[in-house]
Amino acid sequence: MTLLLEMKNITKKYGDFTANHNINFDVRKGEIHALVGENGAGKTTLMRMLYGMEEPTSGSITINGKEVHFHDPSEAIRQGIGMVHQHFMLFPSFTLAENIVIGGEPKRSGLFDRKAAADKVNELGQMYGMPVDPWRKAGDCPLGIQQRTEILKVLYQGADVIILDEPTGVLTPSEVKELLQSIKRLAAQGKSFILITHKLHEVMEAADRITVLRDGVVTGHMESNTTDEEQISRLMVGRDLIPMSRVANEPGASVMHVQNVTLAGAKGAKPLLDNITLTVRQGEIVGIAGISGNGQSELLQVISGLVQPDSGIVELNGKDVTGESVRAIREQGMAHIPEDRYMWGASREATVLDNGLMGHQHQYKKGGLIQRHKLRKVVDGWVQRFSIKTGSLDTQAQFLSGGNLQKLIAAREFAQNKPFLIAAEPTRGVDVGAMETIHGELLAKCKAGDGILLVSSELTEILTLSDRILVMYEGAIAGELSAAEATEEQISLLMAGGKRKL
Amino acid sequence: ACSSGRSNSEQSASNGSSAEGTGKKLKMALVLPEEIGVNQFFVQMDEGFQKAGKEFGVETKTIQSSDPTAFEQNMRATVAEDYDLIITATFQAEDVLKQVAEENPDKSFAIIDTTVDLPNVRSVGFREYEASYLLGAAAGLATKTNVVGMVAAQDVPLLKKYSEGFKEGLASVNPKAKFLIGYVGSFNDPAKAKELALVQYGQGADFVAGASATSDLGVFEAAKEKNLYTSGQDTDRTVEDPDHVVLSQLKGTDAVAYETVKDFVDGNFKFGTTAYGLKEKGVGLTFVTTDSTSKLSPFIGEEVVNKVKKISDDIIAGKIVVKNPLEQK
Amino acid sequence: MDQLFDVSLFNSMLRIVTPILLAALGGAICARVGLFNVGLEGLVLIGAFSAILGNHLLGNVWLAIIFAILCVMLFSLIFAYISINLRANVIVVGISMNFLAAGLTTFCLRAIFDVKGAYYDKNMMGLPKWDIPVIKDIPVLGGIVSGHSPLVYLAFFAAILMQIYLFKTVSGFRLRAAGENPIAAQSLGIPVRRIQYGAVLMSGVLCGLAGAQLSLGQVTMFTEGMTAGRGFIALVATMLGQSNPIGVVASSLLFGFMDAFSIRLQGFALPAQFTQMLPYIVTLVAMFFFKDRSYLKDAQRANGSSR
Amino acid sequence: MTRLKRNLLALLQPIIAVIIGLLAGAIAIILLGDSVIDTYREMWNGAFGSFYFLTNTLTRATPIILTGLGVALAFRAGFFNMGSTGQMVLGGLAAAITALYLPGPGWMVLIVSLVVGMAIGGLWSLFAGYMDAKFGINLLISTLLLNYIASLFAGYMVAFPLKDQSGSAAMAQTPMIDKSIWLPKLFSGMSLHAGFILAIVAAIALYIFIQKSVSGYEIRMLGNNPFFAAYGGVKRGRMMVVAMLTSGALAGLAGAGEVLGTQHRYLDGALASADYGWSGIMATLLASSNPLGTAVAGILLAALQTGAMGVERNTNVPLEVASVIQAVLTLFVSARFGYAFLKRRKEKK
Ligand SMILES: Nc1ncnc2c1ncn2[C@@H]1O[C@H](COP(=O)(O)OP(=O)(O)OP(=O)(O)O)[C@@H](O)[C@H]1O
Ligand SMILES: Nc1ncnc2c1ncn2[C@@H]1O[C@H](COP(=O)(O)OP(=O)(O)OP(=O)(O)O)[C@@H](O)[C@H]1O
Ligand SMILES: [Mg+2]
Ligand SMILES: [Mg+2]
Repeated sequence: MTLLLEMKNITKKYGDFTANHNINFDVRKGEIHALVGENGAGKTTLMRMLYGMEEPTSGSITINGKEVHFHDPSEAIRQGIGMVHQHFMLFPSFTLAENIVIGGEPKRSGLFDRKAAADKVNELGQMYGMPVDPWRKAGDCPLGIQQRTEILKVLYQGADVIILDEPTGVLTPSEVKELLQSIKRLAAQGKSFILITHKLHEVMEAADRITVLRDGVVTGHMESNTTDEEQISRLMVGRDLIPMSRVANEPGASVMHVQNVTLAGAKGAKPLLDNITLTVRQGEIVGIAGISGNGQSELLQVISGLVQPDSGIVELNGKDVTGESVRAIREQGMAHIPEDRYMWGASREATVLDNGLMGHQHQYKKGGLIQRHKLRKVVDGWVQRFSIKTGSLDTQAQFLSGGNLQKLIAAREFAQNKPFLIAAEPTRGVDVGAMETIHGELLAKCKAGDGILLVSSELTEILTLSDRILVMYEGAIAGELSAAEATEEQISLLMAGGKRKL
Repeated sequence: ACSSGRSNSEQSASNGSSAEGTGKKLKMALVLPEEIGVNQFFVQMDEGFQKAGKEFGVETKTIQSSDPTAFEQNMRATVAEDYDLIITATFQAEDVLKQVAEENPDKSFAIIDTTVDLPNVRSVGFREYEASYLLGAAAGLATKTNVVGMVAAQDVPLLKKYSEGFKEGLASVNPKAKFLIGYVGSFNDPAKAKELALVQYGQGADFVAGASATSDLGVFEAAKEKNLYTSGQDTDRTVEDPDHVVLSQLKGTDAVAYETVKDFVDGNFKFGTTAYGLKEKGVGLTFVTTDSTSKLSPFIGEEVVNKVKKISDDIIAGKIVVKNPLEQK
Repeated sequence: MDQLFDVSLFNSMLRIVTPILLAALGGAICARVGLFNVGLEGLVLIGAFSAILGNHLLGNVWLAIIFAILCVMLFSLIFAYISINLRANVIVVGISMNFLAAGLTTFCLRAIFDVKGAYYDKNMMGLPKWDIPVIKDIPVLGGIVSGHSPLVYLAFFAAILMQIYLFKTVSGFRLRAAGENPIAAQSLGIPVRRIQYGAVLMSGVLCGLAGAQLSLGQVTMFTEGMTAGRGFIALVATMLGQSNPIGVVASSLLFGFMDAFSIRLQGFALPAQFTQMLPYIVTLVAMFFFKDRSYLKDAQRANGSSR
Repeated sequence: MTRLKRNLLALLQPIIAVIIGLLAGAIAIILLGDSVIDTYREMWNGAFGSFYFLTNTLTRATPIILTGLGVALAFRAGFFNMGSTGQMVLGGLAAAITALYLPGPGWMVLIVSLVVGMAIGGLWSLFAGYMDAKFGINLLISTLLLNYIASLFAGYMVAFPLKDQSGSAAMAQTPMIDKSIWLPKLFSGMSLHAGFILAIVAAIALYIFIQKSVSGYEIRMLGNNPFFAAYGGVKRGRMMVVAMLTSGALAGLAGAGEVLGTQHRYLDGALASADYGWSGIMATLLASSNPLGTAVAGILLAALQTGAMGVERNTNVPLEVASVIQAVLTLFVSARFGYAFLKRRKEKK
């Protein structure tokens, strides 16, 4: 295979912080090169330089033997480099077709030919097995579709080297499988991929070569057929990981009960929640699986009091809390790790400290004022325990890498120490080390006799942690399985709308 | 308030002549409560003030203010900066002048266009309503359609001096005539004033008087466009377009400012209140009380001018008493 | 009531609405690239002054209009540079621009024409009134539509053109993209800054025309502060029309109609202050029917949820 | 980069801005053919030249600070309240009416008048908030429109029902308020009144409220990300009431302060024509909605205005140019000549 692209001795500094230090990285034609590492290791930074969004402090980039200097992504795009960003770069009010063709719009008699754009998108979708509805608005689409749109956009741009920054974080197992297959097929056709992911099984399945980063330096380069997941994670984290062990304990009384909850959708559409009944008991983790957009978000919003159900009852600790305010419900005994850390879980402009205070604000209140010193100590404790990488407690949350922010949010909610916890996508985008910490905390909480409702699009996570598994499909519960008997295949089938089969 | 003729409570100012005696150059300030450009009236006053300053070798300074607070600060600052005479003008200045003059009893002040009854203030007021009365009468005699309009700046008491006198004069000669009045809502929106004049034209008016300061220009333009007749304020505006701006109501603020400076320099400066009306030639109407360089429009005609002259004489003689609209409750 | 509703009411409405509409379109295109232009009032004022100045210097209304456009474009470049390059708060810049324009025009009036308050030259020719050949003979319609200054027609034409530009052309599409998500647009290599500059300059052109219509179309003169709040009303029209050219036309027309109507209502015993309030109240009431997107949607955009 | 260096850079930014603003102003002055040094000296003297002029500046700063603080809180909560002018006008009018018609001892009437002014300003602001919360009416538009409505309504009130019948009766204004109800002057013979103390106290109180209190925290989070706030149990409706009410009350206090401390009556157009509302918004935005910063920025803006008056009085530079200089200065002070600007300069070399 021929060397297509080479990054040599790349260093990137932000002020006095070195995000990348002397990194060598290359891509061959037609290969899938995985880039792995802990949160904040510098993966995204490296790729942003390749894509012209940042300029390296020192070092060189060569493509096809020629040295290039990108000042702007359009130059990188012209050189055949495409990037699917970790945080999507879509225009919510535009249609999917518009989002895909932007930058290379088809024209007819001087005007934007939207029909042709839609046709091209359909064609592209067929070709790569990733169909989308070209006329839908991006903002109305589930994350999976948005992800697909991002990939189609890069393909539309005709990229030869495609950077995928954590592309599978929001996809369902079957979508992941499809995506990896598509990638492999495209690689066989001569496209090259740089794949950033925290899921090592994906790396093992798809990658040809692997580069591991830790704290801004390369800690390993290897071929995928000469290594295994343990070795990679050791290089990433710098130690061995302890395998999760789950001890089943006897569930106690109900801590949270949802009875016949219904939530109507838009006029004419199917209800968002269709007569849902479920119970979480003390010392039990109930997992909810499902393709995103099947009512999980709405269910959590109803339970946490953000949305009022049209009918049905929510009980917490034996008390009817339907129609109560979020604050009242939280005080009645609920903590909540939200599914989307940027939308629900944090304020980007606020400091780490202020982000840590949310939900606790009435606990650290004295005479109407916040007890900052006390709070500072507590949040500092979380930073230590979860090894959250942050400049200081006064750093704005937007400067934390996504994984570190996720750890902060999780720490905040564990610290609520409430008998019931909603954990929605608790480890999304989090590295293996941090995942170990969060999973450990979840199990410990369960062992201590609290009830947890776990919502995750990660089937392995659901399977390893849950006592019982509910699968949601189109706003209803499509089936319930016990952890002992459930298999990935069974769940996948229910998620796709298949009938329950025991 | 004092509004009928010269008040007899006049006292002699002592410091006016004494300052001259020392041979030091006198320093006078004209502090205006608004920006000069807003009103033709201020421009005129400033001209009289500057002219007198040049003629009598007085150091003059005209200070404009952007808003009432700024005005108060300017007044106080001129006191602090030790001017010999501080002149100000209009109703807007009353409150501040009362305070400042009371606090500084040994300073000399003058106010034009209203009355402040204090021992160290010379006040010169105008009886504009007498001139408005004449204007209304002229309009009433000249109108062919028996509909006469007026475009005023704002619906505020101040402008009643113009509108009420006008209405009264109009009714006195032509009781059948219909009087329309429109308010621009601003002193400097000629575009809106023009629309208002056009509406009055649409309602049959053949004469629309302008009483909206700078916005009057919009009324004049409407007159030109639709061939109707209009009038201006303060200075002789007929020169601008004698075919359409057929009359102008006059107010001698420049003369008053000039006289004030002159009196102070000559040592004739007296505190107390004075009001200028038709009799004192402080206010007037073109063609009737004062000649104009422009030619008389046939719309008005000699006959009307003569009739209005008669009315003017009657007012001066006291046969007709025009009510001060600000005093009628 | 036949005195209230007549041909001249609608005729006058079209005149009143034109400067507001032009400025509001300028505001809309700025809003489309994410710059909230509070400086419309100042830009229109500069336009009104430079139109008169241009006419005075060049002795030709058409050249005067071009002169006004150039002046306002230059002025709006300051807005662009300080808010785009120097990243100043765009609202502070807008407010400062308004103050700057007020001071500058008054000063130039004094320095160039040596007058205070107003410049008026009875020999100066304003914009011609165009009679539209066939339409002018149609009874009611002719009276309303015909006989306006060319800029009145241009304003409505500009709105249609802008609607087509924004929603049908590729470049308009990219302009909207740059405003909707500048970071994403940048990541695609769309020159966001250049587009923002273009939009600000375009709003300069439109405000220049608005000013010219005010000082050469509606009247033929310049007076200090003659915009009298029209720029702020344009801002309201921009927002009420949700930065959609057609929506902006509708909201400007509503305001213009109410303004023309309130002039006529003055004769009817209501104190002038209340009739003058009418356009503002009706605009407020109109907002019950043309709601902006809810705060939730806006916030959702701003926080750009990812995963 | 060391911390010290970063702090120096942060300090550098406003200094560069002021220097560029002064340079731009200098060009304007030179074009006029006047002396730059004299003009700026008069500007300085007019603003801070003596104790007298300093108090003048602080008097002018008082309503700017108060309206600025009002919008600061609303901005922090994410509500773009552009209605300070209208809230101020109605607050001033209400205070004047109370002061004129409420019987009782002067000090008590004074306090009640201030409170009523605040209440009316607050309610007017809350009305916009209510329409937003209940009917989804864009706050920015509604507050702008409500300004016009408030000013016209107040204009009507003083031109007709409340008109001053005493004196020459030519002004649209209420009668003079009794001396016993005036806000006391801080120094005799100077215009500075107790309203300034209220403004400073309000700035400090608001600072503590926003930065240190739980409600302030909730308001800040609501402004940053309403979803996050909702998730954390912050009630948007309640916070909106708090934010809009306080915001309008501060603007109302600004109006009441002007009426009871400076004009001693409600005078049509006096509050709106001075553009306190816009200056207040500007002060807030210059200070990124920090209450203490808003107070400083308010004094700065007032100094530019009183300085301009000094220039007008004592040089041949007319008021208009002084206001041009003022506008240019604020333009450049608002610019963020941060590190990026300096860096770009370097790169170009
Ligand atoms: N513009 C910036 N300014 C300052 N620090 C930055 C900037 N961009 C990134 N960083 C820091 O650089 C480090 C590397 O970030 P990067 O995004 O490359 O991590 P990553 O490997 O992508 O992590 P993750 O797995 O969480 O995506 C992080 O600690 C981050 O906080
Ligand atoms: N230009 C920038 N200025 C400031 N901060 C930046 C900049 N670019 C990136 N960052 C910050 O650096 C951090 C690391 O980047 P990034 O967002 O890629 O982390 P991450 O990849 O999301 O982490 P995770 O994999 O856990 O999701 C982010 O928090 C991001 O906000
Ligand atoms: Mg990353
Ligand atoms: Mg990541």
